[in-house]
Amino acid sequence: MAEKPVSEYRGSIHQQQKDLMLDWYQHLDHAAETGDPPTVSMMISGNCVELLEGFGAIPQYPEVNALQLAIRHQSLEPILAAEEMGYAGDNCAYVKADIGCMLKGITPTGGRLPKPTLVLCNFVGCNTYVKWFEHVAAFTGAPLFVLDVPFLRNDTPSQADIDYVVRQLKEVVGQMEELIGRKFDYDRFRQSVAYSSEVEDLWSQIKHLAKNSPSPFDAYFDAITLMGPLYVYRGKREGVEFFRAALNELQQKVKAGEGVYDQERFRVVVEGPPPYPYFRTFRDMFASWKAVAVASTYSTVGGLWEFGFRHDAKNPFESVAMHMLAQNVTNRNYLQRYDQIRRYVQEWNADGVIIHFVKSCRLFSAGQGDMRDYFTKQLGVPTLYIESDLEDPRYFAEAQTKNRIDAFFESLEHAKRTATHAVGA
Amino acid sequence: MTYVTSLPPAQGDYYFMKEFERTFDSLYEGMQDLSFAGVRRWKELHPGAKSVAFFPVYAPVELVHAAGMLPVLLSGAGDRLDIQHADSRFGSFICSIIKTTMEMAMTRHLEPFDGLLFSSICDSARNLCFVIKRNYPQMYVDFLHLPHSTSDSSVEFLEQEYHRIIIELERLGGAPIQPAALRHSIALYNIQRSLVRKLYELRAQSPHLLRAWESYVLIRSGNFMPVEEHIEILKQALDYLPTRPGKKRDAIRVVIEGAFCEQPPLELIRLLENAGCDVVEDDLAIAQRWFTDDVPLSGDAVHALAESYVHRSVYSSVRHDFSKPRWEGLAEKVRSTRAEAVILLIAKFCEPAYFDFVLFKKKVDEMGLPHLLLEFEEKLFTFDRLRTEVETFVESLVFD
Amino acid sequence: MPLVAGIDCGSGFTKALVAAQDAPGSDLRILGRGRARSGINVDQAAEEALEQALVGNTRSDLSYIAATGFGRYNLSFRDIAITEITTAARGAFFLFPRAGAVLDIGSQTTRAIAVKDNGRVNTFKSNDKCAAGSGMFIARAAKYLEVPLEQVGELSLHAAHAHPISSVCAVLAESEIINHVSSGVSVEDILRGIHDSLADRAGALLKRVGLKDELTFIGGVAHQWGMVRALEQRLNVKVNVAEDCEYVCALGAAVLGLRRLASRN
Amino acid sequence: MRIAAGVDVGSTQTKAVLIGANGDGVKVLSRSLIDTGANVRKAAEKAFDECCQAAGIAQADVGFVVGTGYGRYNISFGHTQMTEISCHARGAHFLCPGTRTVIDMGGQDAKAIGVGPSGEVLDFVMNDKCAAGTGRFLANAAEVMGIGLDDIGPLSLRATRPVKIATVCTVFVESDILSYLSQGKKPEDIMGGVHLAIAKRTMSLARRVNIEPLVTMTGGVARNIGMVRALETVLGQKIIVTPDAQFMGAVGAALFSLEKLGESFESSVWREHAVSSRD
Repeated sequence: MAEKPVSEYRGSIHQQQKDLMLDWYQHLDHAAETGDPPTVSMMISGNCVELLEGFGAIPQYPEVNALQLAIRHQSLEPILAAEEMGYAGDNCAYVKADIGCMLKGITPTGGRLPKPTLVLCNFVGCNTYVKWFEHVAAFTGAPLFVLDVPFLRNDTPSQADIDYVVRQLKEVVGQMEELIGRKFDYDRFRQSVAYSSEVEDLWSQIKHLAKNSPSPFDAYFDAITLMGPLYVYRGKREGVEFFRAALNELQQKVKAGEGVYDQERFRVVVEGPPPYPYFRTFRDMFASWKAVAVASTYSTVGGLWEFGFRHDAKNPFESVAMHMLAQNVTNRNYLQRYDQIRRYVQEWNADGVIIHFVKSCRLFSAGQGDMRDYFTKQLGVPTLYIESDLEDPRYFAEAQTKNRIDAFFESLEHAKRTATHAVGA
Repeated sequence: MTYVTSLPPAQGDYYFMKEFERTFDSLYEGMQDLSFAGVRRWKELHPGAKSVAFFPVYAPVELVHAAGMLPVLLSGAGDRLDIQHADSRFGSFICSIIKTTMEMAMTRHLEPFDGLLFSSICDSARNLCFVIKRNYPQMYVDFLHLPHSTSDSSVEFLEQEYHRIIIELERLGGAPIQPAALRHSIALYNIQRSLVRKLYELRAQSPHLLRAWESYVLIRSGNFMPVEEHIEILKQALDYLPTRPGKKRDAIRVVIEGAFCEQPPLELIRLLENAGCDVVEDDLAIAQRWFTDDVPLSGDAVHALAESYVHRSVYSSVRHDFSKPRWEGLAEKVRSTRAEAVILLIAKFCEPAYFDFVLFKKKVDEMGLPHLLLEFEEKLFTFDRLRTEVETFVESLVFD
Repeated sequence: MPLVAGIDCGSGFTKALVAAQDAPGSDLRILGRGRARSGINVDQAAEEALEQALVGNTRSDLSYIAATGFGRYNLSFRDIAITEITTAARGAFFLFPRAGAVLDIGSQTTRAIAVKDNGRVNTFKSNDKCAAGSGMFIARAAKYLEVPLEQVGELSLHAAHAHPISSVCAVLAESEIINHVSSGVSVEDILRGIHDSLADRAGALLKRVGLKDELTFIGGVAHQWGMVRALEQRLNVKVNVAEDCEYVCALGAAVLGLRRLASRN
Repeated sequence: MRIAAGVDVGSTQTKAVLIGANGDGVKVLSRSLIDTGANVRKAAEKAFDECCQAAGIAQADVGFVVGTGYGRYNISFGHTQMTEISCHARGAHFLCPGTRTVIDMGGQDAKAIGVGPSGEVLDFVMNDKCAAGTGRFLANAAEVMGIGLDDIGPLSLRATRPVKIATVCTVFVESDILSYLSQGKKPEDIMGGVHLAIAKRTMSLARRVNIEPLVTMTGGVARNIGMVRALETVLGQKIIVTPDAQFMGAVGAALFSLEKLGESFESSVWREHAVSSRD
């Protein structure tokens, strides 16, 4: 465990991202103070942040709070507080951390979080979210709207699915008009959808830059830092500016032939959320092998854009519905996730797949053994399966995790060396 | 599975009594049988007919029945199948019923079935659906999205969803589902559900006439035989039970809540009773009491089913009506059965139940009722731990 | 003057306590205690323990025998069987009536019990998940650290900087200890870390059942002063420890036995 | 003769092996085995020292030392480290040629390794957050039963009606065992049940890798004949166990050392690890 952390790419966009997020937290603090702007609690996955723009409202993301706490090593206290009131050891720790914070008045930044104007449960595939937001509403007394997004059980959503979601989106608009006492600004909504499609285009280009070797950024660890703005500012001009700058900076790196690591040794695809309480430790375990993630499923929870989908200002409601139904990893079925990873491995030219099982999230984790089976036995792709949690520090076993990761890359190393021997012979 | 139908209908006579007492055990064997001999027998009797199994909790069995198929509940393998393969597909912290169901598939125990139906109860069950779909492509495996909301658009959506399922069933069965047939099926299941409701009423009124494990067996066994047969059994039970000898005992009236999907071993239900609890309400057979009222036979049958689900289904931890909180539903149960305590019986790793526990507990505390949280797994062989907790709970209520 | 016996048929040891009530309504007076290895035959162990506890009296002098503990049903000559949770609450209440909560850390299970003001169990919670919270865990850690179990409590008192154990699984916790050791943490600091972590977990259980300002600590681990200190500091409550804490359940059984006896005649 | 060493610092025991290579091939010169205990660093040094003495070779004459196992980064004299996964595969390939699958049950890990024709790791799976199938699990079970660790295996073979064990959690299996004892079940039937439960649980996980013959068992638990038989029953095929099963990790490490001695090493993972492990 004595290895030096290998330093990875830190560009100016990382600082810009911090500023943007701080700015957002300040707005939330202001909202807590004055009730303005109105805020809406939402789930990251398949979020319809564009709709909020039509009211000049801003989103609150309990997940973001939870992960910020974990990354700052502050998650255990609220988790224990929630367990004291009866939440089970095996309940999602995101929920426990979030509820615990509400009870203890803890926030990641120390600033305050407002009581949401509306708790909008856009649960896409995550049944835990239905409970989570029901509890948030019960504890805060805020009004709850459950936007029932049919799970994607076939390749594409049916017209019935789309109509159903569109109808509900319009019901949400109606309810928000009552709650906020302001008319829905359709043009502003459409403008926001237009910004989103721009951002999505830039983001998609960034994702594709990882096809270069060396990859200019880590599509797991670095992608996560870029995800904040993606969810909070996607429908805004600031978002467009930020991602234009990001794309620019990363393109420069590609031109200069710079990568995350001076000599990129391994390219992997990562499935599953990271262990936020040990984010740095975990990253260093890959850094010590100069292993870069060229793609990750976790960076597509909020939306899956690298395969072409964009919001469409010509049909704003339909495209928002489409995004919620079919263009985020959590509402797509398990086999579609297999296929997404398969494409990453092949088109992004990866050496193997890392599956990180997190006990909190059964949406991600239930069945990952079968996923592993598909990749190792059916496709012959080297796959590593490790377990911990995304929020609860009590489930990260450093020695075991490092041991498995080292063993995995030792075997990849061996495979490469024998391969070169073969070539040499 | 024709247990009781072979009996003389003469009520109250000794022979009938003896026979009926025995049926509890034979029914139990029937529902425990992992070779699904009953299903195989049914298929032999109905050449070419298909059987569709459904994962808990609720499924529109009427559609399956109307398609001339036998709907069967997948309720895990309990303690009757050792896991020797499934851990390779489903990791830690996943509930047992998911793993035993996967194990059943991997050991060819699901062969009697031509189709599997899953629904939107939880993330683990949902993923299981698609894992099985990948591994058994020859089988019809479908996922039913049951709305988590009760708006009119939800009814409209579910109606469409049912039509989608109907098309799949018709493809599987090779014949269209006739509206008349569907109405007939709905009528049958209405009868079954009303009889089940009566049985629960009887037990709540006089628990000494019907032990919890007996009503459990009587009702859940209906998931493994044609509904027509089950209706006969229920009728005879309702005729016989009031005349059954048995005396009231000094016990605490409890409501059991939380075991709506994975099932506790029968031994555990017996244990509760032996420790001094009279179970006057439970959600162990919730799927057979799904609608608070009959599904209307007038108008469009598919619409009637969808509308009944959205507006007239009973609460459960996996069925949400945000205008009527589930904990209020629990409170109603407690009041209507004059229960003195609540036992929250939760399957290990059952996240929906874990979450509801928090708000159920809050409500029960407000009502000033004692409660006990018991965690179980379908696979249990020793019960000392649980027995100690249940007995302590009872002792804390009876000892002065 | 009726004699009653409480017999705690634990998995490791069988403990017997004989008590007398001098006058109706008066509190009971403890006459004697005895213990024996449980082994396979519960009756045999119970008789052995009872023999010592009778201090001169004979079995025939006993008017009531209440069995408790893991093997309570295997005791053939019992008048009643009561769970060790109920008897722990009663026994603790008899000794420290002001304590609203009882913490029992045995070799396998850790239990938090909230006690009503009449000695009845209000609610209770066991460490169904967190196995690292059990006495057996300390025993193993001690073994691994090559420290005699008797010294664990004392050593932990001399810790400079406690190194907490975070894992909830006993096995993961053990590998954490291994890591601490290999990174050169002192035995004292590790042991105190274990005690602190156990105290935190016990605290979580206690808060779930309701912890007030006073707590009675029973079970084998109650002998470890480091653990007692950890509880006092982490939960800042008054912690009572009876000098014969392993007899608390037997005592509670005797108390309840006496009540049953009174209600019988 | 080129002499290389491998030191395997496990959670419970530390093993060292010296191997020598000359014209007529590679052979194991000596072994040593000691309890790891609280001081990992010392344990490693002691094991290495004993091993050298056993072979009558001065430490200075040992060309290269590879450390493996949990304490591998604590081996002050080690030139480099490798995980025990790679080492067990390599060791089994050397001592049991033709090995395609390694099942290793050690102190706190149980693992299945798919081994390639040249002894390389093709795939591997380790026990999840659960000690089922590990030596520690069995040790605890033995402790509860009050039976010596070396006796439980043979005892389990005498089982006529093995009991059912639901939980394979290290701690909660104890209450299962106690229940059965109080029900008067025979010790051999209880132990039989425990072994069978672990075997099933372990294989259920191990099936994540392709289990192909020959299957070789390594690690301390390999000495437990009851466990070997139980695994064979569940697996439906023969399992190979060598007297050196326990030393397999150390042997593999020693073989890697020998490799380093041989080839002139440019950029490879091991060197970097060695360097970084010193600061």
